[in-house]
Amino acid sequence: MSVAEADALRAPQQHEMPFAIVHGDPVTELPRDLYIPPQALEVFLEAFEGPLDLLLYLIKRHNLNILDIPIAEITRQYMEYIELMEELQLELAAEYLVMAAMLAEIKSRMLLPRHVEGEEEEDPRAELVRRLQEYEQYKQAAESMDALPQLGRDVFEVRADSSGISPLRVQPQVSIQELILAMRDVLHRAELSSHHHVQREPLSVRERMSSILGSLSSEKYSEFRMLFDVTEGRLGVVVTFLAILELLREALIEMVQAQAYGPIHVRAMSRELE
Amino acid sequence: MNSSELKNILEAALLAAGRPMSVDALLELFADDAVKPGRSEVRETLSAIDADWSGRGLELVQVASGYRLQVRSEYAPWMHRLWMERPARYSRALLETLAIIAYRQPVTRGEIEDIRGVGVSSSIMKTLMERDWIRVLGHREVPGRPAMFGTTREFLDDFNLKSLEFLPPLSEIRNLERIHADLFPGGDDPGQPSPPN
Amino acid sequence: MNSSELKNILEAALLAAGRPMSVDALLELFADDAVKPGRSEVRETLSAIDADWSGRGLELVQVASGYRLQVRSEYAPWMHRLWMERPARYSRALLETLAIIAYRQPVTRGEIEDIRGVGVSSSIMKTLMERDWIRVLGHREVPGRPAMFGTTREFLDDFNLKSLEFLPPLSEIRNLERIHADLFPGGDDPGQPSPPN
Repeated sequence: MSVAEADALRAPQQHEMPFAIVHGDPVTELPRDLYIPPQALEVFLEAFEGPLDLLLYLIKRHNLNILDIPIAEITRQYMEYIELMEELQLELAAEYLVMAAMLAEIKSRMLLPRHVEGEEEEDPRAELVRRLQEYEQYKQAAESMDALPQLGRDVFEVRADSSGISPLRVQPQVSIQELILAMRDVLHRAELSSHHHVQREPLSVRERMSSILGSLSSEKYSEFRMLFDVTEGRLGVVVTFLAILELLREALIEMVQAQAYGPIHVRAMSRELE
Repeated sequence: MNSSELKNILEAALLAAGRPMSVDALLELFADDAVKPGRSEVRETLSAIDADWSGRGLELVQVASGYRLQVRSEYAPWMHRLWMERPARYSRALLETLAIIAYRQPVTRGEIEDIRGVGVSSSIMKTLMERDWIRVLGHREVPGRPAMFGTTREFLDDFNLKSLEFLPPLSEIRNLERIHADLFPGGDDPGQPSPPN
Repeated sequence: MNSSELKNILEAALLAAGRPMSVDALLELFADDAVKPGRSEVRETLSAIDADWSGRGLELVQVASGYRLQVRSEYAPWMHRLWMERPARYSRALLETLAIIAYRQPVTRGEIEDIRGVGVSSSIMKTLMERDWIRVLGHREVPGRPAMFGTTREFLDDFNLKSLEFLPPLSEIRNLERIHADLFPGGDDPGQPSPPN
């Protein structure tokens, strides 16, 4: 678009409309000796964050009271803006057109006589005013938020060198309680899978204690693992183990281990035979 | 451990961690020590560190995740020269979207669009999510079950905030009682951001 | 720019850069300044920074690519806790395997599987070996000569046991409700057996 064309698009009453916003300042006059690329006008378009933003701009620009918007005037200016966009064949967000329709509707309702039924009627502008104010609130909040010190923009993280320091690799901690409870579960499951012989358990341990004691001599050590009969399956093995533990606890047998992790030997306590 | 040793350790930790450190996280450093510093001792030492850095290039601030030693904003012009890339400047659309989420959370995208009067682009939501500034808090139980968004701890950390209460207050709506009542049917004070639950 | 200002900027830059800074790189920070510090001024300021940090948690060192502020190695014992790699809890299968080994040693993997009624994964055995909690005691003289496992001294140390005898007897473990109540008075029940199917 040439300067002349751009000029021609400016209707006489549009002189207060900005063509661009440069560093926050509206530019209302196109520089006569400059070619304005269409992208620049798109920048201008993008300067508005939607119809509410545009309306707020128009209200501010004319120092209007947001609570008493001269709706006819604002509508006229808004429509001029929309038409300008369309003439420039810039794609307009649908919301701008929806707002245009809303303004037209408010304008027509404003023309209707008020106090029809004596009851106080709502100002046709009320919803628009509410939305404008709400939007303005967040628009300002966004500006204040942007003014907060931002990490990486205004304030900066520090990172003293620690390349010589290796991370501490921590293994999960396990308490003895957890270990015991795990064993309990093993035992529970062993019982459950053994034909529900749970209630007979103490008895069979007692029986096994007797049979182990009977097989042991106090004169001679027997090898610990020989007390187990793997063919009995896990329940039998556990029962034997429990029996041995119980015999140990009751000091009926004695266990020795000549060397760490060496074979364990068992014999009956001699006094038991006395 | 004497107090200057404790200060050295805490200061080194704040400088080396690369993230804000809570008092708990700082206490954790002494897990292997026979004599561990107490919570109040750590707090006092943090005050001493803060005082040490007054008038110098760093400052100790408290943000949502803990304490952070950071370069003061007055030195930003020189710090920017450390990196080739300039920090991103966020668009007004993004900042307004973020502001609405921060002050109105939990809020759906549709509600943000209602307030802004214009659609919110997916790329803005994506950027905010990628930045870890917003997250999905849940879904509104209305048709379509739209996602409700809220801000994150990272958002507070990155904006130098200890909590949402420290957001700049929303401007008062200069208006009639009627509009006020419409806006805040619950009688909420419009001057305060509503903290998330 | 006065000398304390210069020191503040250089110190902040050394801490924020995340890489060693040469004198040239530091001079580069002042490219936009009307009055730039000289090379010797920068060097003197680095000496001053070095002196400032003596007896504190960091030290200024010169490495191949320049100067950097780094945590003194004497503080490593506290610093390495800043980057703890905390793995997830051990699985129930691992704990049961360990318990069986503790109570039944020497025990082969096949025997453990018989008792648990399910296979024992190699990774569990590997983890227990790496943790130094179990070791191979020998081989059972049966076909295949399976390894027999037992617990180690580290196991006793880590579980605070003077010897294996201090493990509670199995007969007590099975009257569990009482033990359980003693162990977890708070009503927490991490050890609930999985319900039978």
